[in-house]
Amino acid sequence: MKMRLDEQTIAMRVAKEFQDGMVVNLGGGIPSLACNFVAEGREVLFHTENGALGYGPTASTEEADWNLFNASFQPITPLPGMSFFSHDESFAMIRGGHIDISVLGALEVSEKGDLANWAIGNMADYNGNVVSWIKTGRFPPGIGGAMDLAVGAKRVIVAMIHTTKENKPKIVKECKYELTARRCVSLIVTDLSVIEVTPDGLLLKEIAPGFTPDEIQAVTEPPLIIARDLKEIEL
Amino acid sequence: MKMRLDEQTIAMRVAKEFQDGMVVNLGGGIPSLACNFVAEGREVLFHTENGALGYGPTASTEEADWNLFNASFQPITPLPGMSFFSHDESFAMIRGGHIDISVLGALEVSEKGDLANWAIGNMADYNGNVVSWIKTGRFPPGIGGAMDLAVGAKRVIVAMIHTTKENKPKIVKECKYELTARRCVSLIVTDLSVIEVTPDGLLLKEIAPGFTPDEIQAVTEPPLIIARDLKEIEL
Amino acid sequence: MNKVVETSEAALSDVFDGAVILCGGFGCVGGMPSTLFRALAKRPVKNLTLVGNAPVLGIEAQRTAARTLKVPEWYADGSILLKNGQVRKLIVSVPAMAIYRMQEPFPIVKALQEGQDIEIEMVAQGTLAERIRAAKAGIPAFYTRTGSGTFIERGKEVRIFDNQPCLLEHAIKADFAFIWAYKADRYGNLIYRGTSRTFNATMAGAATITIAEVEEVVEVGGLDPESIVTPGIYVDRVVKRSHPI
Amino acid sequence: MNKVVETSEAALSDVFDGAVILCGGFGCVGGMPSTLFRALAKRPVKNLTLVGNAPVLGIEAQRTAARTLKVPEWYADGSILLKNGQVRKLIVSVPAMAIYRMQEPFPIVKALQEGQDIEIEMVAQGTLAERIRAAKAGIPAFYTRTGSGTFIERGKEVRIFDNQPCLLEHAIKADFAFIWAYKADRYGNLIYRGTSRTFNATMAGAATITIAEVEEVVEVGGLDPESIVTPGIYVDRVVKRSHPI
Repeated sequence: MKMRLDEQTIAMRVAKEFQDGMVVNLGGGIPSLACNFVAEGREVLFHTENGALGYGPTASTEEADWNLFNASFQPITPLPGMSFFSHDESFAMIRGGHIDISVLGALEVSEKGDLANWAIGNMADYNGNVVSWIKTGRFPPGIGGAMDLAVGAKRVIVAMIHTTKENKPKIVKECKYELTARRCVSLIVTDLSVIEVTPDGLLLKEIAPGFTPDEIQAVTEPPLIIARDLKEIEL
Repeated sequence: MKMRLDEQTIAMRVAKEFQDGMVVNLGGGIPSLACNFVAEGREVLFHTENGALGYGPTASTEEADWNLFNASFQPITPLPGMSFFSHDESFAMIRGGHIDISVLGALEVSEKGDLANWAIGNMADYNGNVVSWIKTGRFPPGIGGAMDLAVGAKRVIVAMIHTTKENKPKIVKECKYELTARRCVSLIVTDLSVIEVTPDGLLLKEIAPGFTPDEIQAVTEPPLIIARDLKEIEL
Repeated sequence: MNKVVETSEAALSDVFDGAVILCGGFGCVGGMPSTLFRALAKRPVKNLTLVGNAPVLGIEAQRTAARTLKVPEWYADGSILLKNGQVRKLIVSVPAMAIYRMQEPFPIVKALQEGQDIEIEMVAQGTLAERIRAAKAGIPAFYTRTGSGTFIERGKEVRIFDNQPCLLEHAIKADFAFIWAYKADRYGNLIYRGTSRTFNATMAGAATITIAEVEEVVEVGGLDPESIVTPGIYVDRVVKRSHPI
Repeated sequence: MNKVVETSEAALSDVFDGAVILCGGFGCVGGMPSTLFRALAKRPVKNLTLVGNAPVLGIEAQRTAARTLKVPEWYADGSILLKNGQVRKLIVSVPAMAIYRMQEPFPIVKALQEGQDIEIEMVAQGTLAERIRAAKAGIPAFYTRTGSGTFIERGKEVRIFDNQPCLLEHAIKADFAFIWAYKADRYGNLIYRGTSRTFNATMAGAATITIAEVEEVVEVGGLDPESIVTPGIYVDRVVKRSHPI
């Protein structure tokens, strides 16, 4: 039976990458769900750009406190061993290579690992003028912490739905949207597959239940290399 | 009766410059004594490079604590409202222009306000090689925080004995010793005089009891401008 | 020495036309110096430059983000200055958010569509924090890999360090910093609370005048010297918030 | 996750010939990671580069400075590595002090006079702190006015910002940081004490491996999250000091 992973399951697969003692920063959307799926027996420290390390699962409405939020504007819970710091310190951690894994959402990922995840469009469409773009009100762009995370984290994992709502590939030969950073993505986890970005190209390593490599290739622009030990996505 | 100021009295005169609410950094030697002479009713926050703001007078041997020292290796006392911080933060304060007054010792001050206070000699004497200099064991140089203080503080006051032990001028046309920074000194307080560094030259403003301007000029290399309201040093 | 000012109006009476203002907080309710923004909106100053992560999202975005959590009535951010036509330029990481579907357009979109002439400089969040810290620390400029190979690079000096292209970024010089803190003493020493520390601690001392809106003023000595996050040297004025969070 | 290592020997078993070591503390007794220096002096590694404010003054200088205050018997700094001939280079602000008259020459003077070939890079204290912080923060280089117009300028790029000549200064890349802290938990979170915080907090996280010598190890949760000075992200190993200060 064919089964695409839902958002929670994508987050669950991503969380398998988190080893004991790692520091992990989670972007908004699907990535933010991964804080709820740390494997038992592992201590993973979650970092958020607005200045906290070691927070717990998302807070319920009752627990929510305006002084305890993550960078995706979600209330979080405290954990023992947590610490708070300023924004410049938080990005010293990011830019300085102290984050083991950054999990980011993506609008496009190229076969070289280029990432586009902060603007649905290209400045060229607006004569390079960001004010003209924002004035249209169409998906006004906002950079946030993504550019720093993409260049600073030791490993960048993209978690996303494999295709656009129109079933167009988001894994492409060249990104058309504004870039976040070049050659930064190591691993792509989607509802259909787990793909590693290698110097030789994109390596299809895991595949959603019931799908064939040809079906994944059909919704992926660059050619996929099929891993010898290709397997069903493991959770 | 002629009376040179002693070190304590020089420090007392310097401390008259400290206004309520100011942040003041004191260098080693005579400057460090000024923390004991803050005028009544004024709250002055003393800053030390090794990471404290708002410390009190020098500690007695009984009070001394290895975790409470100033940058001149002297034990200090705590005061309410004090804070501790890292060395990089401490120099963000210095370099960033947050120190109102830096009081520094000097080996030479030029008529333009150039300061030499960290090396008794010149690299040229050692072919520009600091290792050769240190190897001699003769006054091995050490920079410390002086260069940052000299460029970063809003106002630099030099507190020193007017001449060398050989009665040679330390206020000179051009510094011969290694420079700390150029055109940084605003005020010079010595055992003989208070001199302001102005765009027109050195302005003799106050004079030790019983001395004449000619006597001060005789031990000062650049020509002194005599202030119209020249007066005896006030404490 | 007493940095405590009685009213927010008095705290920002010298804000002038064309002033560059660092806007504390992150963009959500916690840590936003709402009282200061409200007070400035009542003053006839214009041509302001607002610098911050996301200082003009507005209260609607908060309600959307917060879902069932209640957004305080008194909440305000820099968007009230935008609505008044007091803003000439934004230096921000996030001017608006594409992800939220709201009833009304974001305040910056609305202001532009209404014909306001507003310049927008988009800055990566970490570079923004570092440019502000650089101003505080007396560093005129620095290099960073962030933004290399993206539109951020345009017009900037690119230089290779360790085989990686880096951009030259400059300190942001500001006239005022509006920040929030949890507790202060009259020396201006500050402590924060949780993730509301964020840009507030970064901006303290990064402008000519730093004004802190605080929940509580304590006696000198009431803050642990080991735990003071912002030493008073960085703070010029303290004003007690009228509405506790 | 447990960063606590049983012995200082185990904590620095991978220090290698030619390693660059950030040396915590300021140069006086408080905050000096003495146990780590003692342990490294027993290992046959050489050609080390020591980076710090004044890491090789030696115990005699402490006794002279401290006057009647007692210098602990177990005190040691980087000068014990210097005496062993393990040091190839110093990057320091203060290699020795001209102001003290001591019985013996300072350790660096002695080492050079005995014929050791040691390179010395003199750095202004604030520039040293900022170059170390830059390494931690992923900033490859920055500009500063400090040192302009002095011998520090030699061989450096000079560039004008706001009409002031500034020098280009580079991050210091280091393999190990030896630091002292007051308390730690097994995540590596640290707090300090008084002026012993100094370069220790600056160096934490600025080298590939940061090793903290601490007075006390507490349970996770035993440190106030608002008061942790060095979050555990910057610390790789924690070892309990055998001698309390």
